[in-house]
Amino acid sequence: MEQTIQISIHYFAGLRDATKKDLETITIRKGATAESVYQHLITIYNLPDIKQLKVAINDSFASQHTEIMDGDKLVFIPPVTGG
Amino acid sequence: MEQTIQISIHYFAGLRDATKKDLETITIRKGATAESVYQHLITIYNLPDIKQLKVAINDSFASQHTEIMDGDKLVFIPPVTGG
Amino acid sequence: MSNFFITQEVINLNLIVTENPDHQSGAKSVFEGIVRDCNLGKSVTSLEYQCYEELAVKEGSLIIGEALSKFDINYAYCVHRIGLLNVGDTAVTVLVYAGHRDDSFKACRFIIDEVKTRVPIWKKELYVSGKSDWLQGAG
Amino acid sequence: MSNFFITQEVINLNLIVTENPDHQSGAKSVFEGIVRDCNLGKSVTSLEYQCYEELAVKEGSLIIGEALSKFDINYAYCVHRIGLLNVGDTAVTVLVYAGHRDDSFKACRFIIDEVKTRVPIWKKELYVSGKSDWLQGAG
Repeated sequence: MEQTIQISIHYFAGLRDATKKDLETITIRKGATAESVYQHLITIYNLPDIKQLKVAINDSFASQHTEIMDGDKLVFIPPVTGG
Repeated sequence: MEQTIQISIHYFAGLRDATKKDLETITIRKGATAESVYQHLITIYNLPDIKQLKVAINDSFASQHTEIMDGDKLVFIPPVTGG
Repeated sequence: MSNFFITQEVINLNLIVTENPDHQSGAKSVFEGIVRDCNLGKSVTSLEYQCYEELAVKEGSLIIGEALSKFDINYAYCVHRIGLLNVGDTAVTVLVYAGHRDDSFKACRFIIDEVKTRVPIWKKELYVSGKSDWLQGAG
Repeated sequence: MSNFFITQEVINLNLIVTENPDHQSGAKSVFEGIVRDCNLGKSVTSLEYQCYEELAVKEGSLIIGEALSKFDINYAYCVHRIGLLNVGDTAVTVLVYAGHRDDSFKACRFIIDEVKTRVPIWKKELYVSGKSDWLQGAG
């Protein structure tokens, strides 16, 4: 049987509106990358293309191709508009 | 006899220190320019070369070659250092 | 200690930095970003700023550090307000002290430019029409 | 009315401009020139600013007008203090409101650069040694 991990995903701005969630905890297969997590999310929610987003893992910017570990906090970051 | 006019000269910064005056009224020949007035002053006080100075007549910048009229207020302006 | 802050409170520069922190500074530059009453032709009543705070503080602090190393400045500070802001409110303030004005201007501009493109803060405009929209980057 | 002023009083920006004069401005830039404790290696205790006030106000007002026509800004203001100033005192303050930051930064910089080269104000530095000197331009 495939090994799984639990991660939390936090949503902001348009992604929060689209998911109607601040955060959620999901169970995914071990070995998943940020990108593959997003591919999964896109089957559930109406989300923008990942090309428009940055990725943060445990509050640091990371590559989309980074493998996600058990307990990681994952955030997909829409283009920022502060200031 | 040569016609004369009376003008006032106001001094600032280094020129004030050199002349030890805030202002003075002098009598000069009619037809004098700002430059010729300065040539006269330089015979009395230890002043810098006029090339380093701007000239104001009646509180407006003017050319050194402007003819000075009776009652004019004349100011020689050292390089400014405000701010 | 970092000099980048996120706050929910009104930004009051006087309360933050009351005096020149040293006596080697001949120049102080301040920038404030303010909520305008219109954007791209739509009438704005207020703005909601949302923030990914952990990363925002980390990235903002990095920007302050970059400014201090890139420019000949003595002090740099930035605070960004989040939550619901009204037209006329200050959303972000940058403050720089430097020996001379060239570096104070450049560092101040650098900080606000970098904050606007790198720090994870988003704004949703609430319009007179009752609608609202998350802005789409490059504000 | 012009927005260029000469004052003998302490410059307090909060007393001068207490709020955004319109709601079309998204950017506010402020510059302050401050008395430093050293210049060209000499220890300064205080500064005396002298001013040819009639022409200074005229020329300063001209500069404010130029900034308003050259840049896309909504408001520009400058005040220069004269008399005896101590280290840490603000000698000059420039304030600009604009729709966007690019013009607020550029106009603010333009005004201080022009004021420093065109407005007839001179400073004499008083040194720890007891000596003093009128500075020689391009300050």
